[in-house]
Amino acid sequence: MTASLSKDSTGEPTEAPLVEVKDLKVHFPITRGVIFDKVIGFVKAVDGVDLSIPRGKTYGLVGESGCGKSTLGRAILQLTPSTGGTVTFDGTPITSLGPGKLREMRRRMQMIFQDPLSSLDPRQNVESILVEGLAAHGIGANRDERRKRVAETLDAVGLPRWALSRYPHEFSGGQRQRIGIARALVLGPDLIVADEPVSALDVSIQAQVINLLEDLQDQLNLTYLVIAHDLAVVRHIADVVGVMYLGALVEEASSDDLYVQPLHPYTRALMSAVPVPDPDVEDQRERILLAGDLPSPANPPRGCRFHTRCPWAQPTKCVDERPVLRVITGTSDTHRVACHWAEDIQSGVLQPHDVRAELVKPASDGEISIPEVLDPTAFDPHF
Amino acid sequence: MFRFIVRRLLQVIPTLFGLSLLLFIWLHRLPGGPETAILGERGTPELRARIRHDMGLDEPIWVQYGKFMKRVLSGDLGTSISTKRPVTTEFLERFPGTIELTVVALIFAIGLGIPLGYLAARRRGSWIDSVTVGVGLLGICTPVFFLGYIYKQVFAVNLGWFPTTGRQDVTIDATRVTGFFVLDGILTREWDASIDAFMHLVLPALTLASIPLAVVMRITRASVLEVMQEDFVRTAESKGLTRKVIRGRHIMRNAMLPVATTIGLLTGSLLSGAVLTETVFAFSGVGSFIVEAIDRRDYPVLMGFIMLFALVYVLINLIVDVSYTFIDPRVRVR
Amino acid sequence: MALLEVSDLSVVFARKGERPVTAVDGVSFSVDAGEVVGLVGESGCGKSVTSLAIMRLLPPRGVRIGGKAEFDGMNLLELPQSAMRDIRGRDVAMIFQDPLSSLNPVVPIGIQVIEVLERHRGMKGEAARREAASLLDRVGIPDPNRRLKEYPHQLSGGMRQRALIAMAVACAPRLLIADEPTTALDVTIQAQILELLKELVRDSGTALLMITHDLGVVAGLCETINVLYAGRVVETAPRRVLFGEHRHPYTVGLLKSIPRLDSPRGERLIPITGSMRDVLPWPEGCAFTPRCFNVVDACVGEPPELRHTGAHAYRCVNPVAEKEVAAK
Amino acid sequence: MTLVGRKKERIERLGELAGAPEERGRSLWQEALRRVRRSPAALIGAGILLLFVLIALIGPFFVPYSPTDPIGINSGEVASGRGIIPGPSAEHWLGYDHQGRDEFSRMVVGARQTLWVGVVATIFGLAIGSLIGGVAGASFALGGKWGKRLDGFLMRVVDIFLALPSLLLAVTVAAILGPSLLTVMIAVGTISVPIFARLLRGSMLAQANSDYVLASTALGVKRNKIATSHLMPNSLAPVFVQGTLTLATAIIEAAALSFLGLGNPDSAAPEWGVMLADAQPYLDIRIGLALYPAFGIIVTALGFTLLGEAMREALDPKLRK
Amino acid sequence: GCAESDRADDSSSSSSDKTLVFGVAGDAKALDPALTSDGESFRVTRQIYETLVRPEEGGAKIVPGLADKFEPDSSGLKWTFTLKKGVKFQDGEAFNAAAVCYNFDRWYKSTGLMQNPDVTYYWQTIMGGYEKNESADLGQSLFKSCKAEGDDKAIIETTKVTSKFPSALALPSFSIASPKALQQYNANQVTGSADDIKYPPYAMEHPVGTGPFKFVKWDTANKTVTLERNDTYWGDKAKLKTLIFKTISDLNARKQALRNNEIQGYDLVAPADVAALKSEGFNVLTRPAFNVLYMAINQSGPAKAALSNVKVRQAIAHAINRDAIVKAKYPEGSTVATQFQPPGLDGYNDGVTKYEYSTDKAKALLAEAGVSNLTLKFWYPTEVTRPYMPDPKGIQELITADLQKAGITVQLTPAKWSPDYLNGVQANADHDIHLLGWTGDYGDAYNFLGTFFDHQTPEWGFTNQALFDAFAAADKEADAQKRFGMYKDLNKQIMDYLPGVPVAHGPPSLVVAKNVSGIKPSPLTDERFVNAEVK
Ligand SMILES: Nc1ncnc2c1ncn2[C@@H]1O[C@H](COP(=O)(O)OP(=O)(O)OP(=O)(O)O)[C@@H](O)[C@H]1O
Ligand SMILES: Nc1ncnc2c1ncn2[C@@H]1O[C@H](COP(=O)(O)OP(=O)(O)OP(=O)(O)O)[C@@H](O)[C@H]1O
Ligand SMILES: [Mg+2]
Ligand SMILES: [Mg+2]
Repeated sequence: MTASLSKDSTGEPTEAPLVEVKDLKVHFPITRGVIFDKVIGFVKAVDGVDLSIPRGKTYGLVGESGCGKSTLGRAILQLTPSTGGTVTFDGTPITSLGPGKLREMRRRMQMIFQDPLSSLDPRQNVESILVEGLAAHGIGANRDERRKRVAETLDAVGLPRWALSRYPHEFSGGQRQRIGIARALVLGPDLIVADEPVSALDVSIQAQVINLLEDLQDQLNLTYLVIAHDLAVVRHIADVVGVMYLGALVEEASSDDLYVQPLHPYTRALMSAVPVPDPDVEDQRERILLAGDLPSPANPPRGCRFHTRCPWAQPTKCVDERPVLRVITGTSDTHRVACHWAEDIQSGVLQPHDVRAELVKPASDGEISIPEVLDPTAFDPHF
Repeated sequence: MFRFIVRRLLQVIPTLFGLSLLLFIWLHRLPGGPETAILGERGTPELRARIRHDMGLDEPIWVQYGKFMKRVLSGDLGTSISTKRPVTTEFLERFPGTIELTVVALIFAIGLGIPLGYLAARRRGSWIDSVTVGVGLLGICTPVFFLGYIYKQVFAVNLGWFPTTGRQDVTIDATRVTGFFVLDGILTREWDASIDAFMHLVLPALTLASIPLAVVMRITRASVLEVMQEDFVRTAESKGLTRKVIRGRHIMRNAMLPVATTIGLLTGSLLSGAVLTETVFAFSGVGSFIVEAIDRRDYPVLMGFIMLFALVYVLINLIVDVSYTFIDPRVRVR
Repeated sequence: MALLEVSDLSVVFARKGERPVTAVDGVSFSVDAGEVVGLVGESGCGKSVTSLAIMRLLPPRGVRIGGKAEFDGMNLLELPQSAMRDIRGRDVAMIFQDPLSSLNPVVPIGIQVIEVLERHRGMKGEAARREAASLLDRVGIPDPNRRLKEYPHQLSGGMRQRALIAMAVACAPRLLIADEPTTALDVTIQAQILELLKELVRDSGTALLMITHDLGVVAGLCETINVLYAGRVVETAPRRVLFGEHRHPYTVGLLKSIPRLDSPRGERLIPITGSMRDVLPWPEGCAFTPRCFNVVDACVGEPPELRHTGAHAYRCVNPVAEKEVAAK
Repeated sequence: MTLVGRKKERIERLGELAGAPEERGRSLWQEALRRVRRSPAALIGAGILLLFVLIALIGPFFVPYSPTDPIGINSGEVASGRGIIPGPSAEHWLGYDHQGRDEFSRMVVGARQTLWVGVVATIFGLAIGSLIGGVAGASFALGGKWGKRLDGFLMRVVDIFLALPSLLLAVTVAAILGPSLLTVMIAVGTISVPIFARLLRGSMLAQANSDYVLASTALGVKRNKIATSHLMPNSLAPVFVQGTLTLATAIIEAAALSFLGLGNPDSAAPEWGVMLADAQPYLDIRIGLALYPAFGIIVTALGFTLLGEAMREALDPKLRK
Repeated sequence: GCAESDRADDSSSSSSDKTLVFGVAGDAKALDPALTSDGESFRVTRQIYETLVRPEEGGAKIVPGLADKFEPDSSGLKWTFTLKKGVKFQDGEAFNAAAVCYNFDRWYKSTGLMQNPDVTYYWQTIMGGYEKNESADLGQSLFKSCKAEGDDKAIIETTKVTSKFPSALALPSFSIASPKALQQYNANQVTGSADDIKYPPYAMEHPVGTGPFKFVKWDTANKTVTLERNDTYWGDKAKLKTLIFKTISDLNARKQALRNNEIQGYDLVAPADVAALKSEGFNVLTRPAFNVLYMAINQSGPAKAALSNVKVRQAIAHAINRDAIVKAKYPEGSTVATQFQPPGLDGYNDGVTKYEYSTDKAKALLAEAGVSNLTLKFWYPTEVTRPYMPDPKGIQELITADLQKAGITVQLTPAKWSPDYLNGVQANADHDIHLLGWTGDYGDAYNFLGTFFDHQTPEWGFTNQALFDAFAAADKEADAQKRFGMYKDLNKQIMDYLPGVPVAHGPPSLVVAKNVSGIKPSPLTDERFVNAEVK
């Protein structure tokens, strides 16, 4: 890798975390009204998240679909305006930045998307895709300089030069994702938020992309926030893993700690649900099957949000008091969990019980609004 | 749902208001006024000036508009300059004819368009498909006067199956109840009147239906093709259901959704398409009346009718939207 | 005689003016009564086409199907459409990948279940409704009576897949084909669904053909596993053999390219290079050659035969040595 | 040769087999064009249009008679007022028209103006409609609260136009501008403005939530730039398809306007729609006077429609793989 | 389509049960002839009402109507109308001098909206004013008083002598209505405001006159007016039982309706269709051409400098091949117009200057006038046919071609007949040449010539005081024969001055089915259905 792209590759990561998130909230208003819209409620997609991502490290975020991972990722980049809380990026509180300043800041924080095809403009060729960001930030004095930079980036992500004149639809899934990564990299960012970077990819290709992300991090001292619903992927790639449930973190620990000693009942269930390609493991493992589905974030359960599905739920506390992330005795001090009964579950004092599945109304997916059909011949030649 | 309807209706108000202002200014800016139309070749400049003055047409436009709005808001749409009858009376008298015509045309368009569109989709690429495309195009590209002429020549003059003009045989002394002749005949049990009125509708409705028929056919075809690819049709097949159930419950019910919106849209265009059809068939409806009103610069009629047209158009689309929520349970109106 | 005996099945998509695509190319496998068989491979390898060919659900035009698919001695591929309609849903049922798009959005769940009962079990009215409710109950949908009246979009993803399963098992079919039934679902829900399928198979003796790209899913479920690549079976084995002593480099790739939850962190993944695009047409050799780490000259030229060693068979001229597998 | 070396060599060869990368990439449009070229319907459509354009371009130089000279009346052969309009003959292949002019020459020369009116009217409608729809769509998608309001306002205005009977719309536009060829084009174009506007807006809104727009925002690209270089280009496909289809109807609408006296003032200049309208009183005497131009219009419309439909299919994202 | 024919066949042999459906191009506006001025209303009211004097059947000459005799005194101001005896209104009221005077007083004493030119147009144009004028634009009324002398003598006094009186009394607007009905149905209560005029019930639903047919119903929803035989009619009773006027505005639609036997006749036959209809066996009834088409030359338009030169106007006249136009675009029996009034109407002058077709002469005259590069703004109406102008566009195209041959550039302006065209050529000056014409209202040349030329108008754009004075003199001449002589002079004078080019007199036609007889075409469109028979 060339110097122009790498930053600080020799320096040790400094102490202060690159990203600090404090009590971040993203609430989407639900509106209704006859003439003027009134807000009648909120989808609390992210509801009070604290986390920090150290420089040069990878923070992994897992959770079920709809728990607010993507929203959190976008809010950290301020692509979705936050309702409350702060995000500090390298000492700058970006939640209170004006649009112009924020735009400048974007050079240093980039994003990789889940679906490589839909995140690439089908009418732009790769060169144009890569140059767009450079142009927006006035990087590179002239065409040649930009080309050089683009070419270097292509090398870095392992794409051939001829790719430049090609269009996204001409590439395979893995290559497309490489284009997406190149687009993020070309600006030379410090932070990359990768929202499900591999889940849309073929099994065989996932490994290529994961390896690439790891290699790039090593070379460029990048900081990652990797979002995935696949615990195995997150555990593989991340230094620190945060488990999210209904808009909030329920557990946060280093990758190994989490695997060895999951403390939150949800983490345990999640872990036991991940299939392992090994008949012996599969035959022996004990499963914690969760009942029902993720409740709607528009109407989250009171108290502990997980209590409706928790096999260890207790009649007290769980129902009316929302647990906060805390360190419990006997574990590492980077291991935090939001459960009232974590100690008792850990020690085996509490045993799981059956849970009746509750009816969950899914968030609006599948709903559509009235389509607009316009037909050329819907007007008449009156004659 | 109720809120939705109220909201949509309230939204219509500014639209209608804007429309009325626009129309008013627009119409009054057109060269020539009702005075010329009233007097015809016999107009002298003096007479014209007198009529203009008497009618207040020489006042500033906003004063005229103010008067107009005042009257409209008090529930009076004014009197037709040319027929000297209240616009509302004219409307009530002529609209039923247009509605009958439009409804029958829609029935033709839907009744023929959907099966043909389905067939074309099912036999995509076959001669049936090509024929439907051709017929649709023919319907779209042939001017109304020509199509009407040919229908009349073939089905009336040559074959003698249908009458060519009017809404009802002049010698039938039918009782008028609602103004919908077919309905009136049924209500009063004057069956011959009802049947005769229907026979009078066939040719104009066929003519008027030519464009919607083509549109419905095409949309149905496209939509059926799309639905046939859907996973749930495969699921239905995998359940071993009979063809009939798959066609009706799974394919058509879904394929009808875009067709439904189109129909709403088409109703608007049918209303304006009725204009020429009514003239060609000497069919007494609002369409032909509007044409005359344009010629005569009959401002009250034009204002009133077009506003009512627009309102009807909006209402129909509202109805389509509301009915959408019944056809498609996924639709959430907001 | 196995319940389902697929032999030399081939499917060619040949549209006018386009190059013919051979999606399935001489696939053979069998499913015994009550057995759970897996069909594994990455996207585009022909899994779905295979299952659709067996069900006769491929479009009637532009498709050439060859070989045999004998169900209970009848060759499904030659059955008249009407007979096939009788078999579908009654003797052989199917579950699809995306539960939302696989359900008719404008028809209540209840009717979609009841229509199967009406068609194949001649049930009507209240009886059919009650049976439908009990079916929903059986697949673990809470408050089934209310759910009958609801539409697919009102159910969560997991519930939708359960409803689909309810429809599939409504007539206690002898064979259930599940085409990636959990791919669109979250892991926790996937676990629920897999558990449900296991239970159903166990309780009713239905045979299950499980199609997936996730070797993890088949590891705990299937007795026999077929690995498909570019339309051909490249390896077949009972599951312990397959996971323990697989010989085909592609199977190695599938296993090693995915992070395992239990593998130590930071262990480097071994990706399969290239993508499904880099496929050699089978007649010119092993289709996997362009992506294979274990290529020899013999890979190109002659297509490799399926080599049988007992229940284990693989299609490779240069298989991975058993010890090599262990080392990897 | 080492195993690795051999492998490399083989893979290179296999790469050739699997289709080596060509020199230049194909954009979606090129890709679509390729698909269009393969569709027989499109070929027929394109063939028809080519013929049509050819006739329009060079036909006027080869016609046997002046299309505006009332030769038949001067020679006394034609007396349309007395029901005498001679039909096809050796000298006049399609006979005379009601003004004693050579119908064949009029058909050939008429192609040009017919095409011209249709094209200009459609372009006008498309341009204005796209402008309104584009502004509305972009402000809704990217403009925040005020953007939504602007969009709402523009769409209300468009609604008004959509609710107006289009005849009235065209007539009033034409009456205000006064009769001229340009007026016809503008009036006909105006009818399709609301349709294009809604189409583009709808298409843009559909794009607005796509990831690549978000990606551009994340890159720090300015909103105007996103609108013009991403939202617009990606939303235009259906608008263009619509355009080809509108062309067909535009020709007919134009004829209708001429019929109402709002058309080309030089009424003797041949144009198919006008010819069709002029034939109306003579349907009994010589129906050919209506049939020839009607046939011309329908075949042309067929050409545009076939091509448009083929384009629509070619650009359909669902078929893009 | 067969419904009607069945019915017609079913009817018994007695012709008195027959129905005739006659297709007309437009709806009547109202059925009180005093309040209307349009031909379609008149067509209906002519069957219901009668006037004191009337045109002879099939002609324009004035003959007795409800008055057996009408004579002026020596001053020419006082007219005695001797009324027919034994006439009854359709409501049973007696027709007498009091009724006549009631009608005249009703018109004369109009107030309010009744004085609106839109309402009592003909009274206003013929009589000039009312008892109490409410507008300063109105003048003194020609009508002074009406006195009943006994039952059968009505004495009408006028304020001056004019060519219009009494021939204009033949206009349907001067129809005598039943006073009782007028009162009963509030005939004078025209309400609303000038821009919102509402007619009283009398005018819409209760017309009562003395004519051979009485009103039954006006079905606006089906666009028909139904009349029935008046069995108390004083003269020969109508042969038809029922007479229905059905509005069919589209020309082809009327034709097809006739072919389909939905109607048994219609008016405004397109000249082009005449031959075809005849060959199909229909009876085409051609009216004498009581009209003129002219191409007006405006002397205050854009090209006024050139056009005020009479040589240029002559050049234009020579440039146009009127023969070819008449042959190609007009029906059989049409003639080229040499002056602005039809032949056969007293005052016609065979000796006017004629301008034969000669492009060379035209060019020479233009050169003589020193005019080169003459560009003329030519207005023509679209989407209309008039009895005197069967195909305006076609005629325009021929004229244009002719003018171009003479080296004149033509700049065309098409416009919709109403109101754009009429407004453009009659109220504005932005036109050089245009096509227009006239169908006579009643049988006096003044109705043609005077209408065009007795004062300055924007249509012609010239001021010729001598000519205007000559008209005033002719109008005042009480002696008809003397007046006719003056008209002859006027025609000559006009054609020398050449304010425009008269083009054609085209006989309009109506058509009836083979089995219909007894209708006599009238130059004034005063066809009477009283003798009409369906066999
Ligand atoms: N713009 C929005 N307006 C309203 N609700 C939203 C919006 N975006 C997301 N949501 C809701 O917020 C919740 C969290 O969404 P988010 O996309 O962050 O979940 P996720 O964890 O990324 O899920 P997935 O794994 O499916 O991507 C969901 O219920 C979603 O419906
Ligand atoms: N209708 C079709 N027409 C042409 N080719 C098709 C058609 N359906 C499938 N194919 C091709 O057949 C091959 C196998 O497709 P198939 O759907 O069976 O893959 P799969 O293994 O099920 O993949 P996935 O995991 O993505 O579902 C693919 O290359 C595909 O492009
Ligand atoms: Mg997400
Ligand atoms: Mg598949």
